[in-house]
Amino acid sequence: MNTSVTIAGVTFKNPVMTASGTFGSGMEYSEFVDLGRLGAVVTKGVANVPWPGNETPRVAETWGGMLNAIGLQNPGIDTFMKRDLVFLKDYDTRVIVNVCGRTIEDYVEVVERLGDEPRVDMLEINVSCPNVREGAIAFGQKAEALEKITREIKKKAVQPVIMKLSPNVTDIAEMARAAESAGADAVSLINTITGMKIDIHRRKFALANKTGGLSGPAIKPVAVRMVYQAAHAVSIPVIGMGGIASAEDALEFIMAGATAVAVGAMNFVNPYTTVETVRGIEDFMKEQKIEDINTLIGCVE
Amino acid sequence: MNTSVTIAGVTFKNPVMTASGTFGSGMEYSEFVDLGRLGAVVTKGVANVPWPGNETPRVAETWGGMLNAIGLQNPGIDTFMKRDLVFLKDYDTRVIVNVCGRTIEDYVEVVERLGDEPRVDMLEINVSCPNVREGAIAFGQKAEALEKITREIKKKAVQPVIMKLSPNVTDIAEMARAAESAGADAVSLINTITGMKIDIHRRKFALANKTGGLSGPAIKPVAVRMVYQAAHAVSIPVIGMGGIASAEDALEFIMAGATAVAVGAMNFVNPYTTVETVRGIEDFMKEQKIEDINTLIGCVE
Amino acid sequence: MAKQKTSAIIRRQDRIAEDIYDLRLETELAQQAGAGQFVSVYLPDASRLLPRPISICGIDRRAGEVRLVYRIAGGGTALLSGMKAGERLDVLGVLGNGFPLERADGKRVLVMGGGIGIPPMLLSAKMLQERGRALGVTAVLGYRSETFLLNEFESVCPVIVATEDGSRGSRGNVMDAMKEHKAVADTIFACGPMPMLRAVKKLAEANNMEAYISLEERMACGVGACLGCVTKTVGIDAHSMVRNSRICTDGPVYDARDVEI
Amino acid sequence: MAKQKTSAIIRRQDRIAEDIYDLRLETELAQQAGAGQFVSVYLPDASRLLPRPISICGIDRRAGEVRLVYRIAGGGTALLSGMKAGERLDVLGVLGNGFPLERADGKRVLVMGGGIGIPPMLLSAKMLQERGRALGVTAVLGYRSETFLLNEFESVCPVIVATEDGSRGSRGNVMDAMKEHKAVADTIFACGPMPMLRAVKKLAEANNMEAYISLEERMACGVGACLGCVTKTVGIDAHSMVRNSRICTDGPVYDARDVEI
Ligand SMILES: Cc1cc2nc3c(=O)[nH]c(=O)nc-3n(C[C@H](O)[C@H](O)[C@H](O)COP(=O)(O)OP(=O)(O)OC[C@H]3O[C@@H](n4cnc5c(N)ncnc54)[C@H](O)[C@@H]3O)c2cc1C
Ligand SMILES: Cc1cc2nc3c(=O)[nH]c(=O)nc-3n(C[C@H](O)[C@H](O)[C@H](O)COP(=O)(O)OP(=O)(O)OC[C@H]3O[C@@H](n4cnc5c(N)ncnc54)[C@H](O)[C@@H]3O)c2cc1C
Ligand SMILES: Cc1cc2nc3c(=O)[nH]c(=O)nc-3n(C[C@H](O)[C@H](O)[C@H](O)COP(=O)(O)O)c2cc1C
Ligand SMILES: Cc1cc2nc3c(=O)[nH]c(=O)nc-3n(C[C@H](O)[C@H](O)[C@H](O)COP(=O)(O)O)c2cc1C
Ligand code: FES
Ligand code: FES
Repeated sequence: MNTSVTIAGVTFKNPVMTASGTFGSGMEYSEFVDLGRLGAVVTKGVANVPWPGNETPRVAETWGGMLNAIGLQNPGIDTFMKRDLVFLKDYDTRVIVNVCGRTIEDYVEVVERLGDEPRVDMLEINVSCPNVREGAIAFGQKAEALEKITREIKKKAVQPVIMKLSPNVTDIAEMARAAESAGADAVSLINTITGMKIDIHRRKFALANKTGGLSGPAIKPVAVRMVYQAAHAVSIPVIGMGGIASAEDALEFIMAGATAVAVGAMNFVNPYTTVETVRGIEDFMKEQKIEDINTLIGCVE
Repeated sequence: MNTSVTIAGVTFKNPVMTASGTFGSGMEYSEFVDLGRLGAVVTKGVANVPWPGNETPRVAETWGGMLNAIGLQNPGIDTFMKRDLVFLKDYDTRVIVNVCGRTIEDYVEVVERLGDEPRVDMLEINVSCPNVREGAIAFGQKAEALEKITREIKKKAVQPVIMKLSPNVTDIAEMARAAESAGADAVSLINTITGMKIDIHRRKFALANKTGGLSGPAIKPVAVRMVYQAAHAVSIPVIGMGGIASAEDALEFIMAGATAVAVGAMNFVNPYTTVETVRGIEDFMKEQKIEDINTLIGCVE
Repeated sequence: MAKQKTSAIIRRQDRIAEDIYDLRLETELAQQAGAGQFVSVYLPDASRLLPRPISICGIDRRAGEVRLVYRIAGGGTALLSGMKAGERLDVLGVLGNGFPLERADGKRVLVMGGGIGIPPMLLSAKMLQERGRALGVTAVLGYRSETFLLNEFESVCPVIVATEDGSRGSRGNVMDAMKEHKAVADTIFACGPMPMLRAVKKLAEANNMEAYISLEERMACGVGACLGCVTKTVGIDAHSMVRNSRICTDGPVYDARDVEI
Repeated sequence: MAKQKTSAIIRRQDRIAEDIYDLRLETELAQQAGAGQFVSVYLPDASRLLPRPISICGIDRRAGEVRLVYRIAGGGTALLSGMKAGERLDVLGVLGNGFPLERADGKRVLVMGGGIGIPPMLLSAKMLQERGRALGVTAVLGYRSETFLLNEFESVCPVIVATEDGSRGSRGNVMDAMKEHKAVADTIFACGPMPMLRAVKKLAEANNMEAYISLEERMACGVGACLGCVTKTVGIDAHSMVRNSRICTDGPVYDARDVEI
């Protein structure tokens, strides 16, 4: 039985990854799960310099989901390389580093710094965070801007590049095509959907940032649809995420066309979600006598 | 205590309406609720001729929500006027007729037919249904197309016109402004968000139409955000909807800037949701000693 | 009495076969319910919002009790099966038109049930017998292997049984059993999987019999408002003005001649 | 022992004041829990996914029991308050750093609790007394009006009480009561609403006392991964490399001098 998948020449032992920003660098959840069981650890977005992020409250619960407006707080690439990448050295799993920035130069700087880090298998470029005012999200909402940043990053990147797409667009297929045409090795989606919550008793926004990104099971149908559309629009691999809570959910994304999947907010609800998803996929394959997970990719009719 | 609100010169006894397509023409739910308690009944989309809609399955449950791909089945304007409008004559509530079509001409035909129907207080133009292939949704996803159809309809419409916006866009503020600049008297939002569900055991789409529109509590944070953005972008009134399950939810939309709100999918979960929302808003106002509901509109800080 | 959403109390719940549960609800809906009608059951799980349509398998008007027999088909029914006596369950009802029992007056009737289509036919058979105007009522029941409700049927009318594995009665489905027993009738009342209902429709048409079949479709509102649950009709439907009829309101029971299935 | 998500059993739950509940959980987490630490409670409601952080109010290691005392503050805690003995409850724990009891060795200690910040201070007071190295432990408790846990405090240490309406002890808040009783100390351990904690910080700074305060913030993961629950720090935080510290992991208890609140 083969559960391994390959993206841009990098082979993952299974298609289950962590969604950036929901798993730190794996350190915190390594108390709960064996990171070696995962296809990859995708780390929290890292910038060229430390970012303080937004004011609190930064998170709010919604029906079947949550809003977050962390604002990409991160310790900067120096600390990240010295601490987080070193921590990950001990684990038999792939490492995908999620990169954020305010300007194209910011992104490129991080990408270049990571160029000769053998522990980094791939880069995921976050151009879709709805929670920072400058740069970032704009790159993810206009096809031309997305093409431009993708091209600049691809010029300097040593590792394969995944462009992480925003769902806050009219036409996700167009965005996926833009990334592909500019040389992206893969696309991942969806990032969070911009949302808002109001505390009616205090007449105040639930988040200091007013808006936040919606994630969790509530958004899964939107994510599956977008993954399906993106997978049909491009020939590069698609990494799917958005509300995955179980192996069933993961398989839904795979059948929609995702080569790999990531577990995000549900880590907070059940810290064992990632490994349970890995195990559940294996069980499903055994039960259904599926030899190779690759035969499931995009198999929906 | 005043719970009445006014939109384009039409006064509603309270801000609670039904969301088009979830309440028929009120006939079915009149077994459960007193339609006279509602601010308005918004009827299921009606076209110039009967539409058969999509194949079944047309609905699927999702976490905290549902997908539908009814495909705007409707009996056509003739039957609608002879039967549904006549039924509504007996109730002391406002009537808003939701209009759908494939071409601008289709829409205009319906709008003209309704012109001398005194029972019709307003028109809501659905340019945002994700479940029909032709026309419809395209009008709702491009600002120029939205402007064009709005202008053509406004030329012929006797009653005030609400343009119903699609959430499947990059920039909802731009769409709201397009509607306003073309003469719309109000905008309503959100229609459903395009989604997909896959039955992994059968490897088939849960809906015959493959994609469907996501509605219910799951989408509420997205809807509140878009209502807030639209209300800040235009000076015409905004009617808010998306996942409203209670008076608390309704008040969230009102505080975000909605002058009125509509209850959709939750009618299916609790057929009494509309009247309970009316009652809940009254209770909230009493408790908080709020004299006029209009002071709550857009009051969030 | 009008349709309503009401809070029922679980009187008891028993597992009567593999994955098949027998649920007794204390509810005022017992006063209105008829054969072939259904209720829609809300689950105590805020992630599963839509109610589950379940046919009425029995009514005890005196005791104010409605009986539902269902199969675990997914997460919702699995959750339901874990509920215990004394717990509350919201139900929407009574829904649907029900079987037109009067169409059996003076006729030889076959009451056919396949799989989880069997439960509503028990109530139908009972009510036909109570009415006492049919020329004779015979039940034809098709199971995969393990039977359920069979004793109860046998106390109501003659029963022909089929099992797919042949472990009981005829081997095969209800149509096979019918043929084997040369069962004849003027009128058929049936509920079961789509292939069975198609066969019933064909048989009735070929033999100039009347057949009333109970259809299933995914539902949202259950009351005719959402247009989710339609079936194709042969002619233009009076409500929809297209060839679509709402199963939840105008069905689930149709004259087989009227629907395209 | 590592953090874990585990299924606890409710041993009992009692309402001990208006909207205040006392919950006893049978769980192996009892073996690790300490004063000032917390657990995060998952609700049996799929629409409310995030766990609710609740401080540990008591531990019975022999009985394998953790005690939580909480106030109904919204829908989640309201739901929790309806749960009964025997039911299962998923909890994540043990979380947070806890109070540095050793910082009280040889010191006069004030244990201060305001409102729903009182429960964790009961365990703190008990553990300080058990440790037996403080020069004296006094509790200062501020209630709105109705008291709770007061008898238990009184069996542990001397107690100064304040109520907002003056119905018991001093009228006002804990700071007012402290002044009125001229309570002195070298070290303060405190939990309560933000204005109280700010006052404690100011008092400690003005009087060169040590103060350890327990902070609250909205949480998602509870384990330091999501960066949802930060508080502003005075200096650069060693983990974040910015002036933000994760309350769930590096807190909830901070040396008041280290945080900007
Ligand atoms: C009129 C009518 C009468 C029925 N009577 C019975 C009965 O007496 N006994 C019985 O066991 N079953 C009956 N069913 C089928 C029953 O409704 C489904 O098995 C049940 O809804 C499955 O729910 P679930 O949560 O377990 O499955 P899931 O697959 O998790 O359900 C997901 C969604 O699909 C819907 N769904 C799934 N299967 C069906 C289905 N076959 N028909 C309609 N909706 C479905 C569910 O209601 C839910 O909205 C009837 C269906 C209809 C339409
Ligand atoms: C470290 C820590 C320890 C705590 N200890 C206690 C305790 O011992 N007793 C007690 O009664 N309360 C305690 N609280 C507060 C308690 O977590 C909230 O009252 C509770 O989460 C409210 O949940 P709800 O569903 O009733 O409210 P809702 O408002 O419906 O909750 C919505 C969301 O906001 C979060 N939330 C709401 N209020 C707070 C809050 N004050 N702090 C953090 N998150 C909040 C909820 O967890 C949930 O995610 C503590 C909070 C923290 C951070
Ligand atoms: C708290 C939080 C922080 C996140 N931070 C990042 C981030 O740094 N970079 C990024 O690309 N995506 C980030 N995301 C988005 C997730 O990686 C993921 O795309 C999204 O949450 C949808 O998946 P889910 O529904 O499984 O959470 C974050 C999400 C959450 C909930
Ligand atoms: C079954 C169904 C049918 C709908 N039909 C229409 C329609 O005919 N015209 C329209 O403008 N919107 C239609 N909608 C969209 C709703 O009016 C509403 O905008 C949307 O469902 C969001 O609100 P909710 O989450 O409260 O359902 C339909 C929604 C549902 C669920
Ligand atoms: S389920 Fe809504 S019309 Fe039948
Ligand atoms: S709650 Fe996630 S870091 Fe503290």
